[in-house]
Amino acid sequence: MHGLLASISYNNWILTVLLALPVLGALALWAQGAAMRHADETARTSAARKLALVVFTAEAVVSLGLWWSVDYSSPLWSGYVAVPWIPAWGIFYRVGVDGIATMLILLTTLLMPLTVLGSWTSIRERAHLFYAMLLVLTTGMLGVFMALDLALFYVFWELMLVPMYLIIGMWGGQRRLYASLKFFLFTMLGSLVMLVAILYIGLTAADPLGRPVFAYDVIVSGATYPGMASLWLFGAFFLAFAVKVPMWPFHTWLPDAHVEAPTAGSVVLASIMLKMGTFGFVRFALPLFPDAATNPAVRSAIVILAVVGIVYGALVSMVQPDFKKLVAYSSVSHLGFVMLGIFAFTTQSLQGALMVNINHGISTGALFLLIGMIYERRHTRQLADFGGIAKVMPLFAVMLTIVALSSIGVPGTNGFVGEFLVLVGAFRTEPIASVIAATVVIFAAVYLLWALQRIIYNPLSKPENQALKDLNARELGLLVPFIAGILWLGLYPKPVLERTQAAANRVIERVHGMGADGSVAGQGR
Amino acid sequence: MSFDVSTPTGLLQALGPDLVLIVGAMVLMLVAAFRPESAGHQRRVGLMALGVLVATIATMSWYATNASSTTVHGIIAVDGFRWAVNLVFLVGAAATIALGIEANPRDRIVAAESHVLVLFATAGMMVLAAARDLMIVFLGVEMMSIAVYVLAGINRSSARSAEGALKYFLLGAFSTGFLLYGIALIYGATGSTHLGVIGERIGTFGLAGHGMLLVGVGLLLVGFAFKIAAVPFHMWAPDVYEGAPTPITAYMAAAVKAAAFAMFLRAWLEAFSLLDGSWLTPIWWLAAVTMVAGNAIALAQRNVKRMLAYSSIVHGGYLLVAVAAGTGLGSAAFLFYGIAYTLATFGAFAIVSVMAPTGSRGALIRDYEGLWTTRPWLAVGFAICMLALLGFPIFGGVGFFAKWYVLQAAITSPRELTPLAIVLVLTSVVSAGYYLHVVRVMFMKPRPEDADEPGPVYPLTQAVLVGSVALILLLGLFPNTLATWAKDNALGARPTAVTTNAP
Amino acid sequence: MIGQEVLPLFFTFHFYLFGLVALVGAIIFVTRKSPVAAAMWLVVVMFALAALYVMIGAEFIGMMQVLVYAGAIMVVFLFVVMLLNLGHPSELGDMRGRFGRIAAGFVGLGLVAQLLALSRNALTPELVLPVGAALPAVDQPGGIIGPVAAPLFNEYLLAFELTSVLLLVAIVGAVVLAKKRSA
Amino acid sequence: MLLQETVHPLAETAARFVWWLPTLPLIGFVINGLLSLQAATKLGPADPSADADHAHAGHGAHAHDAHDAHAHDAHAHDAHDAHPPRHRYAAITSIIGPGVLIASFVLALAMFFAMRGVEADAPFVSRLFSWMPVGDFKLDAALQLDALSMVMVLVITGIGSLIHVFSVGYMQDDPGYPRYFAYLNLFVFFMLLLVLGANYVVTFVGWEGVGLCSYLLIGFWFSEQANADAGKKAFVVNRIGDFGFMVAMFLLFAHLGTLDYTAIAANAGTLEPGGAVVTAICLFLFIGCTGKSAQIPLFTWLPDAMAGPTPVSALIHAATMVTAGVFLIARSSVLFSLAPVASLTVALVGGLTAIFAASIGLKQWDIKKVLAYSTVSQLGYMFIGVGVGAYTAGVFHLVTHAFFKALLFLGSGSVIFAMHRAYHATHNHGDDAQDMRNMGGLKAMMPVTWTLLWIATLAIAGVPPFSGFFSKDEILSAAYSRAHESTLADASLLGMSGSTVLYLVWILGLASALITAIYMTRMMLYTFHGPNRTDEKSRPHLAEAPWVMTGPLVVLGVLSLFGGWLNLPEVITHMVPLGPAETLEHWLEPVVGEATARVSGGAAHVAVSTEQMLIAGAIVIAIAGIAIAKARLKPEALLTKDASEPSRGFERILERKWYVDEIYDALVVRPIHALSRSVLWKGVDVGLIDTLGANGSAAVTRFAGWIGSQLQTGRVGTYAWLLVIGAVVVLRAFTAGN
Amino acid sequence: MLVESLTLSAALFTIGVIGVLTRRNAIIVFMCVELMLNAVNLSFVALSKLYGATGQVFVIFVMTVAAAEAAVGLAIIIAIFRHKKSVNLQDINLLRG
Repeated sequence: MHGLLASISYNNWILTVLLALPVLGALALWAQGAAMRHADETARTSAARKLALVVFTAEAVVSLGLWWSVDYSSPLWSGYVAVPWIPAWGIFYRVGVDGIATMLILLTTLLMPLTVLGSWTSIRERAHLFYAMLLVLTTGMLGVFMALDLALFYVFWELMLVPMYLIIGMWGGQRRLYASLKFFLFTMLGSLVMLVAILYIGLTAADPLGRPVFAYDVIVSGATYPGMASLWLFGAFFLAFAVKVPMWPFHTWLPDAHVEAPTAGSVVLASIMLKMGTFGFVRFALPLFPDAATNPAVRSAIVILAVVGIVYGALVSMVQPDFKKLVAYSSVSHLGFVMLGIFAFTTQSLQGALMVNINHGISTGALFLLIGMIYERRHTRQLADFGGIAKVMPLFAVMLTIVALSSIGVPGTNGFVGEFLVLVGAFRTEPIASVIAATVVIFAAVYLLWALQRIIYNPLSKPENQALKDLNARELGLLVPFIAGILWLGLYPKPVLERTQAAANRVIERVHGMGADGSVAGQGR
Repeated sequence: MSFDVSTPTGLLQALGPDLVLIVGAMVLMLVAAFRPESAGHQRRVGLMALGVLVATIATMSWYATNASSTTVHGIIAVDGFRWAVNLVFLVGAAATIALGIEANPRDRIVAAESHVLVLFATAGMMVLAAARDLMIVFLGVEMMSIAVYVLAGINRSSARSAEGALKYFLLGAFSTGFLLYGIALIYGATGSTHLGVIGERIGTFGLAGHGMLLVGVGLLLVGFAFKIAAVPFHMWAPDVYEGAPTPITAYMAAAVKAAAFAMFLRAWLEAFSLLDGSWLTPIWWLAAVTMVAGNAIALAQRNVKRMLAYSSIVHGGYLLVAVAAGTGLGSAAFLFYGIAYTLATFGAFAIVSVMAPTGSRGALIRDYEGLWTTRPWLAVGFAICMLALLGFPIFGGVGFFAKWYVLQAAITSPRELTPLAIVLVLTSVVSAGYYLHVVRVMFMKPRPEDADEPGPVYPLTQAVLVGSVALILLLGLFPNTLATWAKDNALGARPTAVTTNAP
Repeated sequence: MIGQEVLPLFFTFHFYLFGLVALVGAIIFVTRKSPVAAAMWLVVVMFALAALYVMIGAEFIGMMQVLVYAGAIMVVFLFVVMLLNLGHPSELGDMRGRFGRIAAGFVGLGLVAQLLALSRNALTPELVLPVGAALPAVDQPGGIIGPVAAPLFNEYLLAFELTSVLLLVAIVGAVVLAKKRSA
Repeated sequence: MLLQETVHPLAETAARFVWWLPTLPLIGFVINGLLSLQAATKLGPADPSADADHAHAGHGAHAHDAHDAHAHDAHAHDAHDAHPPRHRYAAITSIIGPGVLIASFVLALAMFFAMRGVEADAPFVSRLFSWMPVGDFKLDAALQLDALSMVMVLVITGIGSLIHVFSVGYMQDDPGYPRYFAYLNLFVFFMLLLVLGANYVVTFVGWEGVGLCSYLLIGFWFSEQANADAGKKAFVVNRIGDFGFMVAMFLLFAHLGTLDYTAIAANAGTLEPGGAVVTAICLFLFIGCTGKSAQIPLFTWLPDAMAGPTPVSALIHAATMVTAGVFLIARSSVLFSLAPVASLTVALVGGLTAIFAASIGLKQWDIKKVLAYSTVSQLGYMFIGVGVGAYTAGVFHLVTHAFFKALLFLGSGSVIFAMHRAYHATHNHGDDAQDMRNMGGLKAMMPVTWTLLWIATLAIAGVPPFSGFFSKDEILSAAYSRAHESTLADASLLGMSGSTVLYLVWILGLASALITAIYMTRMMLYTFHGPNRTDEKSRPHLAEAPWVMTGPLVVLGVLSLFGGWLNLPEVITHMVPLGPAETLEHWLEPVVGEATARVSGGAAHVAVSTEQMLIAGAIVIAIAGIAIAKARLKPEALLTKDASEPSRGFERILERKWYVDEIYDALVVRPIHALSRSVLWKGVDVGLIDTLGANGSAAVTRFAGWIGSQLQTGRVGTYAWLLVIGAVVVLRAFTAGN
Repeated sequence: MLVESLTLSAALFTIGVIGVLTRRNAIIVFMCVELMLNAVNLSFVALSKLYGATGQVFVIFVMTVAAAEAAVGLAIIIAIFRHKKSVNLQDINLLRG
């Protein structure tokens, strides 16, 4: 495989192709939409989703080579490309990946076709725009994972906003207008402050000619900031990423956005877009400002917020009457784990955090797809409207159970691996925080099992539910990869862990400012 | 080619593009008067005015590459900044006339002189951009203002238009009093009206803390703030923008404001840069208050033109940040921003003029509900303009980089404007509230049953619209050329004088 | 303060006299209800100012003041007042109420206070031309017009030419606006 | 994929197939699971929402489906009343379900004999693959076969096989037949993983896995809310314990850098004996045990768990899963022996649980509830054993308890089965088939069951020579002797000396032995003796169960009778030559020997005379209990459930289980719910962050904008005013500096 | 004399400003603006005594501009009068908010 990929210089073009393909797909959809202007809605929808599926599948297939082609142990970037974009301002098209980014890229590319399948029949109008937005969104997300130029990163970061805004706002539920605007404003508030910080960094690192420098490597290796500046800059990045993660108390956009978004939107939002925040911390906030990040006050504040988020998210999701909202709050809890893992600064916790990232992507994505499936049948997400549907939808019940267990973190599923690594690692440096965080194993079971009970168990007393049809072949087929992922990462996460190990070590080394192999980095005592 | 602007011949030569425009305008004035008012005549004069503008642009581009001045304290500048700003005016004027040709009949404006007045106003702006003497500044401002007063009220059939014109005129004249008094006092303190001389004398004689000078500069700032509609001198703007014919509104928002900024930047950088201890605080607060209040009030607007008026006030605030930077980079940022803002403004107003002839239905944001379903292209175009005004990357195209440049100017400024930069970005979050509101009204709401079908988009309007949107997107993807252009034409980037030639 | 020169008592007396007239005239002007009366008081102020100009030594400007301002501009004002039949002081609400006037007085005081900060510093002696050099005496060649004409047609030729365009714009504008409503 | 570093003596024996032990039931799970799904599945339409519209339009048309779905709901206790045709795949399932278990059992036997054949002090570790390698954290998926896990494996597969066979009969008519066996197989898989794990994490996988299966099986008849509730409760309460388990693992890794049993055993010496760290580790582990093994304060789930099918109660909630806590402490004996305070806590909690649960058992009417509390009580005994450092005794009681409690449950299942059939035959849907007040006099109808249940009752009551006598006696004598002299006696807990605590524990043990004898006799009297209280119509239908069910009962009866021979105390073999003494003690020596020795401080036993006294006392207590019950209880006077009056006073407190559930509900569940809903969600989230923060700032901005737009009066005067004021301010700013 | 002139100029300017603030008749407001311009002219003239004729040249331009403004301004006032039959600024508030 390595030889084959090398023979087609895979690494030289793959990242650019991954970024370009969705955009081209979006343009193709646009052209198709224009050409079919006078066709009836059904035909348009059908054509649009097929084209989108083809593009996404192609993207996924092309991206698979990354699994083998990336040099995971090298400190250099794989697939590195640097082309001047706005040389007058020192902005370059600079992309490259390491193990951490690769895993998230693969998560994205593999998830997107499934997302399209998941919204196969639920998008019935303006389908061309919908899928085009989904494609553009994909470029934005992939770009964030690849960008090695701070300015470019920012562009991709913002690029995601509009498609998601439209997806929520045009195809969403009752309160979609409120939710979409809230999503947009929250995210934008954070990211614009980051924009100032990025400019400040770039201008501080200006070359002798006075041109700003936004190259990630240059800034990481060269930049030092006076104490307060470093804190302010970190704060700016923190705000942007914390909103996206979302950390408590910046999380309230999330439940609204999730509840109102159409299924595909929720899936993308939960599975990938939330990872932007945590990825941002790992890729940018920590390596750029190790001093600020390790500042005891800052660090304890973040750890406290993370733990509050973990417990708070779990407790609040326990009392949600709406299934989507429940899952949304559970995301707050899960992402709190990621933050705890990152800011505990141990190899295990960071690796665990990366695993939770991926796992949350799989489990919560699947949960939203499942919710979408019953929503399509019943047009409600209120837990009280269901009950006992395992009788009529046994396959659905099985799938929901497995996914819920993964989300709870039952050993053997992927959820356990991540949470366990985070906690076992974080315990070395933040014992109290991780013990408090560990209480969530209880609350997670409470809220998800209670939800499960109210949906698939209990008496099948509502007449509307008695006629429900079980999953069809498409739905079943699209869930199978999720189940496979859940079990694979639960039982044999080593391939992924191996691939992120070196990158994670580099982050830890950078944070601790030491050259050791990082394996014992961060031991508190 | 080098001109000695201290001699009448040299001066005449250095004013080449301006002369082409003024002479063209005069000829057109006669042409306009030659026939009775009619829609056809209006159109013909408009097309000819476009021709004059093209000729001016052509002349100017020759000058832009070849002209320079040999005079140290010439009465006018011959530098890249002048030509660059002129480009903004001329493009704005061309777009105004192009929109006007098709919008005027809808607004029942038949006076062919409207196009002539646009040319005259543009000539005033060009003078303003060149002026290095406060006397010329004053005359340039008046030439531009008087023409625009008339343009604001050109729709004789509309009470709103007349009301707008009256308000603009009375307050404009009032503010001119302040401006003039400021000039008088500056003259009193320094004994000169020439910007370069003033600057020199402030340095030589240590006038930085001189009471008369400071009062004079303060009054000058008031006059300028009025022209760019900085809060609290902005009150006229929304009313006038709403009352004026839509193309003229766009012209006011883009070109008039750019002219005022160009004048102010030159004055600030050439004459008063040593006073920054005094003027930084007022400008800082003007910028901050303008951004905050403008954005907040824009949120409360229901009328698209009023909303865009407040938006233009806000963008004045953003540009004030670049001015406050007080550097050549600030002026480069202004140039970049000027282009970006002009494109977005004309794109937006092109659609507004299609949607709503002045004073009729269709002027409210509500009237845009569900536009996506009936006129998707208009909706997409408007959305792109809104996102450009919001400063959003890729979708908002060049608007993002405009803001980027302003922030860059603010952060690199020796005056430590990072807090102001943060005010800028925080207030632009608020601006998302109203820009996105339009987007969501168009895309996320159903088209009401009784909504009027928007009129057709005629070719010139279409050209303006497509041109603006395409350029917004294109320059948003490849802003390097524009960035280089702005940097090369910044104030101080190309020296005004190449030889010493004492007056 | 620099620029003080000893003038004959005649000049000094009349300077203060016309100064007083201008000030009082202005106050009366802004308090007249009738537009016609106000306009006439404004003419008085302008005449007083013209006299002041003469006292200062700018005889030509004084003349221009009488001719252009009092003679032309104010006539146009009165003409419009008459045309629109606005001569009666009966129009209600022309003047703000007591509160408005008091507030305006305070704002005016504030403004004056700020404006008079200008007198806080002495003028720069190096910049000031010697006494008499700035404005040559009446009996010099060129008379009273020469010293003004020279810069007007040399240094400020551009400005002068621009005024012609300005007036042209004003003419076109006025014509376009004042035409009868077409539609 | 066996990666064995050094050649272990077992490497060449059947032991190398150790991974087959759990894999076999896993295969069973997969097959049964697929069968169950295949049978239930009718794939939905391609466009579900279109169909939903259709369904909305006329769901009346689907009434037939609805009836199908309801087939089971009407009645939801152990058996059911409809007689649908047997499950499509019942035959395959009947072979595969028990088949894989029996195969596992056979394999386990082979390994057992292989182990007997070699001398191996070190456990045989079979590394399957590297699971979570991160930095210095090396975690393998590895299985460990040693004496302790061998015992557990034999119990699990052996008793599991019997219960699987029993289930074939018990569940024969259930529509979820393959699903039932899938869950049961899965349970065995996880249970084997639990006991075979070579590190805490693998054990934890099994630990949580059995909890999951317990959840699924308790809620097997999920259409009844009570069952689903009980399942959920079990899982959640277990998770509270799991939290402790996890924290213990964090501590272990943070301080020892590994989670492998062998490495921990080797490095445990580096921990300070009796120190805070090891005590904390052990206490957190014990929290885990209280959850899984239903000890105070986390025992409340187990009685509710009786909502599951009775064979499940027998396998999971009596014989195997609930004893995992005991296994875990035995597994961690090295650590516990270093932490006397933790050990004392274990013992004390065990003692308290024993008497507490026993007291509740006195007044329960539901036959399964009696057994459930009895299980809790007996688990308390086991914890006394492992708590006082008598690890072998604890494990021994675990084994014998597995025999007789499985027998008791299966026997009661047999009774319930008979009752149900009778009620079903007469279409009696009103009466409770599990309430003892509705039974009585079943001896005549079900003689085999009657006999076997008496054997089990005598065993649990501690009457010699039944198995329970030996194991219970060993625990009590260990408690007594440790109180006398041991490292525990030297430690102190809550201000009491360890010695006092242990004497207290011993007395609690004796007292609960008495109560156990009483309530077990009560159960037997009410169920099998006295007059039959079933209605006239149903009575003729009462009969013994078929052979697939009685067969396993007989086997268990034999084991309950002779189970004591596994570990005969020396003091008895000296008096009566029954057979080899302390077999189990020797067998477990490599695993728990060192720890036992450390706790007892070398003084293994008290004097022989004392020991004889203790034995005599235990026998007296057991017999006294039976006698008291026989004397005091009058089955003839008992009224049926419907005719009974509510009990009063203390009896009522016992019947309502000391109101523990209600107290937990009021103190924990409701406050957390209220906090989450009212304070966190509605208060902080909706109120504070959203209303005040996000929407609030938006509203303030909007309001400011509205004020601003109101200033825009449209009148030039206003504008001029503002302009002038602005000018004055700007001028002020310019002149202020000078 | 210079000081007196400048002070008088400031006073007249302020009276003009007060007039703009207090009057509501558009024509009178406009006349007040003219008064302000006149006040500025006084400053220019007074200063020209120090610096030479530039100040006086400026005054000439101011007069020209004033004339131009008067022409346009009065035309605008006539235009609004046609619509409103009034030049009271209080009544002219179609555009607001």
